[in-house]
Amino acid sequence: MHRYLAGEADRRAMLEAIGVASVEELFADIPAAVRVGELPLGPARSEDEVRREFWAYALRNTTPECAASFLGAGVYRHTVPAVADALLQRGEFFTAYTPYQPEVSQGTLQAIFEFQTFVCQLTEQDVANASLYDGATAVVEAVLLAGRVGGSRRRVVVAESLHPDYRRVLETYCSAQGMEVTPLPWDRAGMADVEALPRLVGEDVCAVVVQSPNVFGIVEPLAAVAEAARGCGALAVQAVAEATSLGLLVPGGRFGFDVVCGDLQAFGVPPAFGGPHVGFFAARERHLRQMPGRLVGETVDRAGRRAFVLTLATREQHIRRAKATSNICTNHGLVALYVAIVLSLLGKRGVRELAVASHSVAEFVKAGIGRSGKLALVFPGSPTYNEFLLRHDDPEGLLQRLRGQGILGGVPTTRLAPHLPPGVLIAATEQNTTDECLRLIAALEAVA
Amino acid sequence: MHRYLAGEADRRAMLEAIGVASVEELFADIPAAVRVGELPLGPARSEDEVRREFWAYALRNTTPECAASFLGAGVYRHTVPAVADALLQRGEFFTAYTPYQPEVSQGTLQAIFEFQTFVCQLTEQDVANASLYDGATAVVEAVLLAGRVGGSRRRVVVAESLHPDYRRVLETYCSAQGMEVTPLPWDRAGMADVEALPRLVGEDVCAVVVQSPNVFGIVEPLAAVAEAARGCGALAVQAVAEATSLGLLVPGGRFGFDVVCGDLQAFGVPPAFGGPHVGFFAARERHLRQMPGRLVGETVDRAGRRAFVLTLATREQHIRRAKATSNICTNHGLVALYVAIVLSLLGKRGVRELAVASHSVAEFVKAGIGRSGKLALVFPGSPTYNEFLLRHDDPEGLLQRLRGQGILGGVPTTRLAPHLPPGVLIAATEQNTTDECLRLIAALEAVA
Amino acid sequence: MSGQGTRVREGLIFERSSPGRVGYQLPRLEVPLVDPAVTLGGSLRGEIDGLPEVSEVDVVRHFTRLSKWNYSVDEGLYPLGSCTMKYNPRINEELARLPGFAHLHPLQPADQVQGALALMWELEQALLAITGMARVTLQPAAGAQGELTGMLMIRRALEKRGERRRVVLIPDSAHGTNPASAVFAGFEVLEIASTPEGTLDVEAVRRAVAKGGVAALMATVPNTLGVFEPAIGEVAQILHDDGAFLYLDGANLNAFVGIASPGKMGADALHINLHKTFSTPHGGGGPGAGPVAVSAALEPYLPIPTVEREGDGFVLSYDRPESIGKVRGFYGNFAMLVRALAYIRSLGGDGLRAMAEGAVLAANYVRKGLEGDYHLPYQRPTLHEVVFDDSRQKPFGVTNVDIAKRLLDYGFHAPTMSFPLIVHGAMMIEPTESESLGELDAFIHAMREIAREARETPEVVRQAPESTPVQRLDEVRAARSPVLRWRR
Amino acid sequence: MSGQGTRVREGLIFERSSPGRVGYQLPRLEVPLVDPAVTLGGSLRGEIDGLPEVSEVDVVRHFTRLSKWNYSVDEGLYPLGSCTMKYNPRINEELARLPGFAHLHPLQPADQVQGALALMWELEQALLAITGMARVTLQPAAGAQGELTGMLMIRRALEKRGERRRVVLIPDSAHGTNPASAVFAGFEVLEIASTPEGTLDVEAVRRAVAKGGVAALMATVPNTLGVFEPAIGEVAQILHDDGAFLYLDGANLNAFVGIASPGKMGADALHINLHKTFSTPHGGGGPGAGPVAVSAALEPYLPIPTVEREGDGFVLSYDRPESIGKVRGFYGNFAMLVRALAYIRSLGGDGLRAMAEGAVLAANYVRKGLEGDYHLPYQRPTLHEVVFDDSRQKPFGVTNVDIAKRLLDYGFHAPTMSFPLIVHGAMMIEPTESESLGELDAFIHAMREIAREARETPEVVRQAPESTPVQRLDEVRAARSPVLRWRR
Ligand SMILES: Cc1ncc(COP(=O)(O)O)c(C=O)c1O
Ligand SMILES: Cc1ncc(COP(=O)(O)O)c(C=O)c1O
Repeated sequence: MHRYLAGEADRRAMLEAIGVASVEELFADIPAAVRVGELPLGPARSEDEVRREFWAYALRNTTPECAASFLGAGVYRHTVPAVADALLQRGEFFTAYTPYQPEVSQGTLQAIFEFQTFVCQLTEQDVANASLYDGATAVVEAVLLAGRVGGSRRRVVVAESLHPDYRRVLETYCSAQGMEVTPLPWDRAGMADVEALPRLVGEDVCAVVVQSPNVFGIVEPLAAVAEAARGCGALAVQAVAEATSLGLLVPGGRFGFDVVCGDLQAFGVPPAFGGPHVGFFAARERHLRQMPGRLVGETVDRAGRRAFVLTLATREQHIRRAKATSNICTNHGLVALYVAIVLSLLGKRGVRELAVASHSVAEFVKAGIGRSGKLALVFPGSPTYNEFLLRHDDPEGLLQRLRGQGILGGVPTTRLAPHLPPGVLIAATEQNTTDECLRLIAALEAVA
Repeated sequence: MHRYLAGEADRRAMLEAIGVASVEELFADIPAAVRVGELPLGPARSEDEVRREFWAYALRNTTPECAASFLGAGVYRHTVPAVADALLQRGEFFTAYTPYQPEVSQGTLQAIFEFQTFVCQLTEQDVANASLYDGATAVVEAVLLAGRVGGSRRRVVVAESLHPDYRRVLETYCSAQGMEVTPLPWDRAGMADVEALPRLVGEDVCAVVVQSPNVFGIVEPLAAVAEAARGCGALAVQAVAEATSLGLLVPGGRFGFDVVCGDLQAFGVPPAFGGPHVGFFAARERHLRQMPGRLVGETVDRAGRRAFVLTLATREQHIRRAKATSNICTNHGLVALYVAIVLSLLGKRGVRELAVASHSVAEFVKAGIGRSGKLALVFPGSPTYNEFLLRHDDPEGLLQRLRGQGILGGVPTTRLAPHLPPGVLIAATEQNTTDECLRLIAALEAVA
Repeated sequence: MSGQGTRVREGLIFERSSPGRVGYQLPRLEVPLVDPAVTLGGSLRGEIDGLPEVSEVDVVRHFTRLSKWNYSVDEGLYPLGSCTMKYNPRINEELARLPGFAHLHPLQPADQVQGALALMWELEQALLAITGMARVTLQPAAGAQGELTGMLMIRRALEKRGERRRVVLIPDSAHGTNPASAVFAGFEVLEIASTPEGTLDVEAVRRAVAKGGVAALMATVPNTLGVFEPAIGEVAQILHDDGAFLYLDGANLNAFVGIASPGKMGADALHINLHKTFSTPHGGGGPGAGPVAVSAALEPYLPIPTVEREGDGFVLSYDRPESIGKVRGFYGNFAMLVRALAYIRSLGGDGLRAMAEGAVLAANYVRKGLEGDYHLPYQRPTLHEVVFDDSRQKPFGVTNVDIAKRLLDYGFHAPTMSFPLIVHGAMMIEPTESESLGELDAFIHAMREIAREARETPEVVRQAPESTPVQRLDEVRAARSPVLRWRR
Repeated sequence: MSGQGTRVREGLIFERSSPGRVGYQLPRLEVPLVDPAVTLGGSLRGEIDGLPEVSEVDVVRHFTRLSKWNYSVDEGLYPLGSCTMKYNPRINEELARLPGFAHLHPLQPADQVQGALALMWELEQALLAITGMARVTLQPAAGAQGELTGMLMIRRALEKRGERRRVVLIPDSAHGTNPASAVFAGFEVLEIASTPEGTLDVEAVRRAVAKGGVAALMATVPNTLGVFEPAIGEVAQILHDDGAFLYLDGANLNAFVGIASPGKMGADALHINLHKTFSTPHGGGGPGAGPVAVSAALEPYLPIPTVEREGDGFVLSYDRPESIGKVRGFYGNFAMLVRALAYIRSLGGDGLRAMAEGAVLAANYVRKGLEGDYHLPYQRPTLHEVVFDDSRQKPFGVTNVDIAKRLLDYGFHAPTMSFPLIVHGAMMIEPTESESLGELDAFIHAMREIAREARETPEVVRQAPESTPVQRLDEVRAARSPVLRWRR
């Protein structure tokens, strides 16, 4: 007898109808050799007991709210409209699945269609899909697309200023595909070294990948990158890890980037210790048939009413199997819905205002740090959006001292990847009060 | 420009259509003498800012979870199924109003019909209404009903062991109605003194009111009370403040009580510093036309389908105005829905099991306290459900010492009303772990 | 989804029952299980007949399906006049559920509830700023209880003066709770006929007061026609000169927050429906909250306890010897107070005024849009709501009820019907400031279509609704042989 | 509610837009507002064309209305085979939203995230107990990524041995992600035809392995017919004897939790769809989570980081030199892991077994109820799902798609269509253990009614659905001239 299961009378009626004496008979096909005994997982727990256990886990975590937090590096704290989670919790949304039956899934389908539109608007691309897992796998899918489009081209030029997690995931996938990753170093400004680019690209390169703002928070010279990629016949791919930056920054789409992709977590998706967030993927129309993931298209029903439906499914694994454009099946649709709600609320003004506010707070901190003279940025003077890199030889030690003052001062680059310059990545958003910013600046000066 | 209001373009279009130049013109009828200037309420706040302010309030409260809590005295901590609040938060439920248009309100109407059924089942009464504000006002409504039924009878005999808040509210209402309250003392067992009852009742008494379990947690001799009331032609009214007790205790309905009423908070309704909870009111069929509040009845629609509708509205203020059976309009329907969900989940077994568990935990504490010899109950030996009264001359001091050990040991009677014997009302439920119980017992022994 | 499956009847929860199904689990009991036959003896009841046995998913589906038969503000315009069916912000729901509020026991020691008391204090201050009164009690559970509370205070004030005034004047346009509350406060009601303009008849008031024995007048501002009472100041004067009181029904406060103040109107007491003006959800019937603001004259009689400052903190004070006592358990519908204050903070001073302006603007827009098709019995300027009648549709055999039912087919809730009583065939429309142009236009369009249908195909309107989960109900049958509970 | 109003089209959010409406407010900015033209120069973009301007209530209504056009588990039986559309407990949603989980940044110092790591550790232990494997990675975002992760580990293991095996055997009944994942892991796929009984053809496997170059076989247990693979042990033996690996697709784990173990079947890797067996919601498409359990042979190749004990606490360990690296950012879909562990705790060991039993019981009950009306192409005992085909309806011109559409009219979701590919006109029905008798009976009744309709009034079935928010769509048009976004 369990609250998630049918009752005794139900079970008896079913057994009787089936004509077996016990459930065990239904498992007759399973040989003894693979059978197991009782699972050592304890008794069924009441909600009260489960709550007690999970509250204890939760209490052993310290959430950033308890401090002045300047953590970013791929996951950002921005305004979280209460409406978004409330709507997402409607059972019709979160307990449905992939809209295979469009007649009873127009809610999900229309919302995704709107999501695709939002992504196209933000990225200035022609088409966008119905979500991918996260930013890292979105970049992978872009490179795999480039590999398919590029035929025999098996090399990818990847900016070293790509988020290290994105880079690592890309390498995992590329190595299995026999694709080679050529690093594109950063220059003295912390930007992709476009001077070096001509030497690194070639006929065997299928894609050039940069992230903007990059892992240092610096805005990349997208036009030059696009040009170099085009020059050698490779696709240009922009990764975006801080999606609110799209409220202020010209997206790669404008410069002819083939793919703009990344993660939309910054639009109010809970950090949740790293997931689920939501990958997005936007591309030029010409790459449509090579797109990974689901696509929702507009059509009409028999009565001529506008309606939406999954389309171009011949790209997908359930139809194309070994020849599919991606192996993705379950995606991150509910988070895409969430982001569509947040973007609806923010709208035209809010998307920009959020970016301006976040940028302004970060510029305030950056200026404050610069003023002291004691502290220096690794790449002073380079344009950043809401994150920048403070130079420091012992970033972990520095941060440890800040913690004593209730400040989570940023992410040490040493934690991210060995190839990054030692220092602290400081992200600031509209969520950081002026008081927090001033405390950070003062604390850094005091302990630096 | 505000997120809760229409936009500028909307406003302009409306003004134009109306044919006025400014909104101000629409207020032309309001004389200068009653006009006000700017409201000193500060600027519009973002959700982030409102959250900050309210989190600060919330953090200045200490919730019982932070301690081993044995507080009861009208508000009880029982299991809170996650499903109930999740369903209640469906916009269709909480953003609708009174189901005046039954064709688009069957959800609310059917749920209330189910609620009425649950209340009748718990109380063994014939009819129940769609909720009242709380337990205290439910008792008031019962007495007012008795007053109407009783014609010239203007006296009410009320057990002194009624919850003091219920008593106070009753007195407020009675005094306006010119009704007199005669106290029915408790006997040495802490029960309504049924020996004294014959002396207190009479031809002028319209109701005899007892609470069971009473404010001391003691089960009242309902049969004797009913008999005494019947004897003098008065109505018998049972109040119930700890509604989960109905899972174990014979309700007044069985003994012919005219009204069983009270509060259903105990079925998982959040304490919320005292409200909203939910008053219930169940009575004999013969009092139907005198019932206060809304009633939902079954009927059919034009197509012959079963459907539900507000009925017998001629009792109510919007029809009967000065002659209505009550002035209630907005009631506590959403909390009634919540309780209906909880009762559905608990069902036949759960309602009993919850009561048995709660009773068992309380008996364990009571026995533990009794064993020491150092501590004594005010009414030892009397049957209690899940609450009992520890004798102590300085209950507030005693409790203060327990708090140092992370224990909220109960409610001091001194806080409730001066006429109660000094001591600590200790309530225990299935939410109290054995460890908490043992700590309470040990701490009491140590400091008593 | 609106497929047949969910339109098909969902039975009662009791009808889903099957032996042995459960929807709960309790924490494992470590203490010895008591035999209640021993501990409780003859008071022990047996199994409760008829309670259902269902699983958790049964319950989720049952109530999810039920919910789909409701119309709600979350789906569209809900023009139920006098009820102010505005948008209920989700942030308020989030905040009311913070454990620091939701789990708080009302009898915890004062030092553990300082946040709650501070919040109540802040709400009182905000309501004082809005109403211009002297003090506020947050205790009443709803508007009607607020009325009673106010009238009890008035009664007590008169008693203090040793006066035995028994009459309360109430205009015939008043809400039903007004006379009911007056009676439950121990008064007699004298109805005052409205002027032909639909407003308070000052001369009638003067005459009634002159007769003596008048305790108070209960007025609604703006009144239930959505019309401001231009003579409210004069009426207050008449009452006060006589030693009587002015009770204001604040149900329509949404029309003038930040624009005018009850204090300046001379009110002695007024209730505020937090579930109207201040956006706490209507919950399919409630709960709401009905704080009462009073003038200095009534302050001594406020219900106990009040929240008072003490040192750095706050206390619940019972030190009010003239108090009327308590009108409900504990301190009020606290979780509703949380929502209301959150709303006040979200809008701020200017936003609250913009809210009132928006409400008045929307109502006037609807008036303008409909006055070509529907008859407006009273012509004075409209504030937050407008009352039409069905006199132009009656000739075609179409009543206000038919129009209301047909609106349901158009995807809207109906206006308030047959209230105020001074309008025959009334349709009272209150769109609120939440509605933007598109929604208002759709509503106006629907109403005009119905007016056209009433002329051209009246039977369509009379047969409505046709697209709702159920059609018109047999209400007579429900009342004649009442079935008020399920039985096996 | 299902009235015309909400059935009527709700436009796109972009079409609700009106200049000057806003649905948000940001905290007041106290720092100086930066002029981005100065700070960002040429990288600054202008206003973004087409973004909507709507109020908060616009957004609430828009998405509330949209939601009503969906069917969901919360409304009824959702027999989508292979997807295990079980009930999603609400307690899991509550717990996943605790601030201590939801607000946690993945790059906080280790001592601040001990609760999260402990939870991940506990989940790994539970999955090990259930699967009988050696270690688990929680990183993959879904089943398909789990497959890829497993196959990458196999690839790495072979590389370590210096072997260049390129072939992965996959039965023709497999899910499409299997071949796709094998290819993205760098392998070639060799399809193995199923036996006439619908099971793995052992001899075909033996022959293929004998030809050499086989890296692994990907099998699904029970297979996509809902049938146990009786020879799975033998197949594992053949593979292992050759030095090849057995990958198990664990999408159907719900059929045998607590009854049999992949470890004992000889699996080297298997993914577990937490959104199937362990109740995390399907979210209209995701997110889910696809942890992979591996045998000791593959343990060195697990993705980094893993959660390891260190002293009293836990650390994220990157010390795994042979690791395949990372397959996604950070550590997995953590919020889904919270839900899955809550579910495991709620059921406990015996409850999990009862869950599997219940799933198998329900599927067999449906099989029994429908086999008189629908053709069962494969006769072996059914575990958690049953696959019928439309061969008995085809003669009446009614296909599986028609039947599916008609089911929508009866208020149910459709089964999985046209999968597995070895069944023509397949209808794959997986009721799950969440369903109780009444719901199953209603479904069986609907299916039988449709069978009757197919015989008697086939055009009704072919025209279905008729009661859904939209009727059948022009899918050809959608694909031929794709419109994938709104434009003004
Ligand atoms: C004008 C008026 N007065 C009083 C009330 C009573 O308020 P409540 O329903 O909150 O008790 C209402 C509510 O419907 C009303 O519209
Ligand atoms: C048998 C089988 N294998 C693999 C998968 C892929 O899992 P996911 O959708 O989680 O990526 C599915 C899911 O649909 C499946 O049914």
